[in-house]
Amino acid sequence: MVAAIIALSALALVASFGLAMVARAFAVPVDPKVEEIEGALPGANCGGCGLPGCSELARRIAEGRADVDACPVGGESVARSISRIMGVAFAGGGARKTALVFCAGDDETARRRFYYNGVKDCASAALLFGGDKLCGYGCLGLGTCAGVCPFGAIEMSALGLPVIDPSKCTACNKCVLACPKKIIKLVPVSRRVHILCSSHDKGAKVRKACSVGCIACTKCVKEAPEGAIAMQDNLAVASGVPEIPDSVAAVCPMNTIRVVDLGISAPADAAGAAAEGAAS
Amino acid sequence: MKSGTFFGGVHPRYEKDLAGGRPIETMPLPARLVVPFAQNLGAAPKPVVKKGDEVKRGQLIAEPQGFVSVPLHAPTSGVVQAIDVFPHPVGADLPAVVIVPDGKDEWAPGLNVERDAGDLGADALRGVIRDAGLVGMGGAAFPTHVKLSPPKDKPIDVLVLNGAECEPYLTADHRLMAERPAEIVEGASWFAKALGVENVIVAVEKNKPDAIAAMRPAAEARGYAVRALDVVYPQGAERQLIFALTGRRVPAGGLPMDVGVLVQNVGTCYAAFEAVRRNRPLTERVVCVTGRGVANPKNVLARIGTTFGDAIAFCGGLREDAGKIIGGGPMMGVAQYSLDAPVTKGTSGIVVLTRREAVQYAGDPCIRCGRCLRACPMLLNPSVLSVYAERLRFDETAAHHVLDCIECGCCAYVCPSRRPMVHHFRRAKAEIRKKQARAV
Amino acid sequence: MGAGREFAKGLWSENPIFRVVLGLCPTLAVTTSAQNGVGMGIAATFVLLCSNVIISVLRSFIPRKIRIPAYIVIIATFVTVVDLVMNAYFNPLHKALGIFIPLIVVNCIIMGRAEAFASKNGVLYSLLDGLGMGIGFTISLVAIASIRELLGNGTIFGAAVMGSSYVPFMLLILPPGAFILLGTMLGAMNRVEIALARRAGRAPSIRKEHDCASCAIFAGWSNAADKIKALEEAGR
Amino acid sequence: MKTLVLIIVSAVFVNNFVLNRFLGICPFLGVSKRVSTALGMSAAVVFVMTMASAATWLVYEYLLVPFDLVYLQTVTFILVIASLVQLVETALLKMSPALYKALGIYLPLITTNCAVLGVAVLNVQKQYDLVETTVFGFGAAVGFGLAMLIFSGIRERIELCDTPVPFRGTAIGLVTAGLLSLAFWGFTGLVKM
Amino acid sequence: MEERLPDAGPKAPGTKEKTEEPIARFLVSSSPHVHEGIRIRSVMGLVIVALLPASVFSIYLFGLPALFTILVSVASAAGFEWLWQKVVRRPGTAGDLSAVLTGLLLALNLPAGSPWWLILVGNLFAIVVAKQLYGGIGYNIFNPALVGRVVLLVAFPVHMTSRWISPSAWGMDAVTTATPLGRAREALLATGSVDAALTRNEAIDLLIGNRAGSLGEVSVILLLIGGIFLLAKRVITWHAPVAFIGSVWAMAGIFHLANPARFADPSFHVLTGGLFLGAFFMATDYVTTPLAPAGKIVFGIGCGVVTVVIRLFGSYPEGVSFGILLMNAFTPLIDRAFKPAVFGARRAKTA
Repeated sequence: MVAAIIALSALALVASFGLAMVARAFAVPVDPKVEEIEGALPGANCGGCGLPGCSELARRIAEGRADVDACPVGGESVARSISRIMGVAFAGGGARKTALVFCAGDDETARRRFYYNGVKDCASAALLFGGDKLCGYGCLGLGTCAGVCPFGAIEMSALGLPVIDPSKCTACNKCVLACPKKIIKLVPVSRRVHILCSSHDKGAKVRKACSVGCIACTKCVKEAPEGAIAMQDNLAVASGVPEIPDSVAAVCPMNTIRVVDLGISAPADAAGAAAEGAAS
Repeated sequence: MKSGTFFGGVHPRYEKDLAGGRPIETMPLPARLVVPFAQNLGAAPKPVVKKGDEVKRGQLIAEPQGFVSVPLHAPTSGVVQAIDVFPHPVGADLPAVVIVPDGKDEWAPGLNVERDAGDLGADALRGVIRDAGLVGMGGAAFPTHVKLSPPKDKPIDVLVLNGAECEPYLTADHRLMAERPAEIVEGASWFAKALGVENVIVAVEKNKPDAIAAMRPAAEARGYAVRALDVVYPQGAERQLIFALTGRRVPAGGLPMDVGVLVQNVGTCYAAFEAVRRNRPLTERVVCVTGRGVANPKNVLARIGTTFGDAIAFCGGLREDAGKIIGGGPMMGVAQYSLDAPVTKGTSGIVVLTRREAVQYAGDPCIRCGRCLRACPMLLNPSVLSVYAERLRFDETAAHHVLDCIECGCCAYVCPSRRPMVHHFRRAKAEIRKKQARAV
Repeated sequence: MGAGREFAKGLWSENPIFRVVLGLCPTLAVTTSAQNGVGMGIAATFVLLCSNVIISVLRSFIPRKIRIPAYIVIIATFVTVVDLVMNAYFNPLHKALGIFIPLIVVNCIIMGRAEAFASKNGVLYSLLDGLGMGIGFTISLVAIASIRELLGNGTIFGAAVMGSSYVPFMLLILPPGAFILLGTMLGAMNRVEIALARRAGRAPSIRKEHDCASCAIFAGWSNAADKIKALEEAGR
Repeated sequence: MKTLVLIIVSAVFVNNFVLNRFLGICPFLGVSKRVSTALGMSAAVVFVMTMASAATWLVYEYLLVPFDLVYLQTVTFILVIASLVQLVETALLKMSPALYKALGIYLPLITTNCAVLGVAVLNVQKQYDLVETTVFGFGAAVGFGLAMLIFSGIRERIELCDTPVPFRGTAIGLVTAGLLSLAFWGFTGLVKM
Repeated sequence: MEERLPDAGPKAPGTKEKTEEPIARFLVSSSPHVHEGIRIRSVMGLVIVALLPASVFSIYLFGLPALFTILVSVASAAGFEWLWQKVVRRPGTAGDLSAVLTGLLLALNLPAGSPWWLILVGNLFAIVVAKQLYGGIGYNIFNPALVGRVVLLVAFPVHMTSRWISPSAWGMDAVTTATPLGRAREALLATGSVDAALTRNEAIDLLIGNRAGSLGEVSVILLLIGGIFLLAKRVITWHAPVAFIGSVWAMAGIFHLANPARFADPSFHVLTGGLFLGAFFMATDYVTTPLAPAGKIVFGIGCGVVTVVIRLFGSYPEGVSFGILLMNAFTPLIDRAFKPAVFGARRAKTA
């Protein structure tokens, strides 16, 4: 009994002495904030912030080399808790955003100019004449955006258009960068009315290529409040301020302008259907 | 390694009989000509005409931008109807000038006159060739005068006339060699003179005996050698051709001039003859219109800017089951979606395949059979490359030398999984180049 | 979080074997019979419970820098207790479990709970956490062990149940079978999780990668995890 | 000499630590994503396990047995191993920064690796002498390293596979380990130990 | 897999709109636009054809039980593949014949008269565990048929190693016996030495297949014919089989020279067991063996060494399956080590 106590104590003494020395030799100045911040970050390591992972971002935030709201995925709540850790006031960033596809030309509404046979990837398809859609601006429908989404928020519809689930989308920007046609943009979820076309072609050409493209008829410009919609190179573009009222959607003869509910209170069945697709 | 061949390669069905026996026919002027500006590798020339202008044949319509660029000339006399975007056979929609011929086909003043070129020096020859808008007519469309201006530290000692025409179906070079051997050889002699090269080799695949027979006396008259090469694709690819003829290996990432060789297509030689001796800028070329999707396959002398539709119509039109229009040969050419695509300086052929003949890529998983490894003339590992490219791991494709791929298509040709290998590689190359550009 | 939730999370949502994927060494090694599974489960639960409680009590006294060695000593003490008790009263079981009794010391589950939970929470919650995790571990062990024993030996808890004409599928008793079975079960559990998540309309939580970098022990031990990650990034 | 060879053959092929004894599964699955990391980890493990075997043997024979403290085996061994790893790390840093750069970062991962504690306990169980102990520790570590190297190669390939979603990651890793273990099973009976 | 002609599809994309002339008319893909015409199915078919002589001969030797084994195995392999793909909702690939080939190979690795459940379990592991869990054709790390066989060997040693029947025309008067390798082993255990000399008659028996063994391994001649057929058709290359058989011969020879009483004649080792089946049909499996020729040679030598070590020192009489399986595991590392060089790269280095 006594021997045991003595032996263990001695061993512990030696070991702890050694470890203390080592600990001093290896003292890595770890800012406790880094750990705390990392805990507050989503931990998906998605790279949406442009850094290799959440721990790297945490380090940078702690060192003051990145903003408290640098995580695009975490949004306001994460930014708020990080600012609390850092002891700085958080001004409250922009509104929560989601990605949206600015094209409504699916297999039924948009025409194709050839039969594409190749790599099932939009960027690869775009190498051949920019893609098989007759509309040079339209969605190619091969799902590259769905493939790069780290959150499973993008699904391809049966008619070959990506459908983004705003409740899963974290606005990480990956799909925006991946789309070779550059038709995915981040929009505030609060905005309801969207002009779902990216074609700068003239009206006659658009009509030939797609039954839901913007033909630049300017009806929406007249209907909407002053400054809400502007015609830019044959395409109606929403300026964001002021908001476009729902009524504008009704005047669009091509059904290009639509009311899209991006609220998080999306109907349960839609979210469920999206999740189902993600799992299978 | 025995001379006359190289590593890898495939033996596709050549189908050269379709148009091989047909002499070159001169095609009448079509109702309109669509002349794209981008007809050479490097910078596209800048237009100097506008809508409504009248032009004469051979008149400058676009001027070169920088050294790696060549001027563009009106293919016939007529009126500029429009300048707009058209499908271009390289696989993109690009700006082009539309000329409506007036039917007179008048040359611009000073052109189309015989000249005694014997006293032209090397620099003058290069100037003439550049002003005539010459590019490599085998398909790559690299400006010829640039090739003729090697840096001082890389002297050229061998000039190779590439008459291999290893692409299946195509017979344009074949017919040109059979019918105009003397002109080709003379054109080559101007190149040889500009470079100061004595050793000139005419390389022809063995499946063109009449071309070899025609070229031999013409070449030997000037002391040039004619070499009959094994029939294996891609015998006409520069690196493979150089290795087969001289045993020299062009270094990876290097150019033929790194080993002292210059390769010129026989069509280019003919164009050089026209430019130097007749003072004619490049406004027409021999195009092989062939394939089972065309009623009467032919070799036609067509103006630059002739649309594929017009060329095919001259050859009897499309057959019912035509499914794929290819600008160039079936191994490396570009599939066209529209008959509005025009013949350019680099268009050696228009191949129309039936739906049944055209490959249907499936993109099944690679089963690692290794056939592509054996076929790859660059000794790459297409199997691994395509798997990495498929998973968008482009850094790994770079590490496995995807940039050395010559896109000859041998790997995809033999792939039992029908993987669109070349498509993968083109994507990977594009991504790597994008990344390199960003890094700079 | 309620006390019930702290207890229940070990059973499914944070089940140490099937969800968090820890403690695989004993899981693979001792599950040749259901009895072993129960024995190992109880031993580990005991250690987990005791260490969680003690560490929770001592959490404000242990200097942060040496907390990991301190935990190891505490855990090792209880393991020794289990070792001695088992040897004395359950000798055949002790023999069957062999070196995996002392190896409970380095079982990631116990260390992980100490670092991730007990060092941050009160005694009651730590106790419930330890109990829940321990029971979750035990149930998983018994499930795996039962399948292996039943199919691989035709018995369950030693009783022959498959009938005399059954040819035992011996592979499952052997090491290769252990790996394959656990892998397949893990895949099946992931499938269940995906289905559950779909029903609940949430994103499924699947540990795609089993990496030491995310193992709780190393977060406290040194910054090795980060280094490895950096190395892997560089290796790409 | 023959015994020592047999010990190595047994530890590497027949009773491979990972594939047959289930020791060190965590690092086997965790540090095998890339061949390069697996190589570094294997080297570090060989180094530490050989030393740890000898060290724990000495402590056991000259401290625990004489003082009748065998029941403190577990506590003692883990402390010895932890201290040893830390000492090695410090020594490496001082003596050979290059080697430290190559192996150092893996050292902390080894401390709580059950393969190291396992080899120490097994040595006691098998009643090896000091040389046999050291050789066994070395052989076991080589076996561990070999399995890990093979596995990392396979995993780099699995990464490019189209594995069904629920099986991605650890699940397919375990199945692969099982098939690898199956391949090693052929060596059964090669050495009767 | 079938020709998917655009005009044969249910609807041409983008051409739904009533009367207008279709805009999409031509196929567009990246080059090349023509294909040699080979498919996965044709490759697998050739391998199956190459195995037919040995398969038919096995039916001649072992009678109906052999036919039963082959049929059940092939059907269950294809069945499991189809079933799995139904369950996980993936496009079916049973048409590519790879599962049929796996089933056939597994059958040829089993003793005649194996019970149906044994065959089913083997194919379950071969198709589902070894192949489909990795994503199906092209992705498996280990040879599926061998995984199936080794699983059975480990799980049911009695059924797999001690219930051989002796060959006779159409299996008329079959009796249980042991395989040559098994007999050699028994002799070694009993007397401490093997009957080292291989008489001419015995060698001929081994060659033509007049011996006990699993279905497909018995006739060396027919397997060789199949192998040469595949070589001639350029389905496989010589590297792995030659390296495999050569290294078995060389290594067994070295041991034989060292101790002729303890270790049998190298020719005996080459002609017995499943060496030819393994060397020509499984060490040449595309998916699970190295790509580069040099890698294939290393692979073959590795197989040979492991085979001989297991045969001579292990507790299993036959080591071919384990040898190939183990080298399958090494394949990614071998592939890493033997990357093909780029044409011209050598020059660039010296320059």
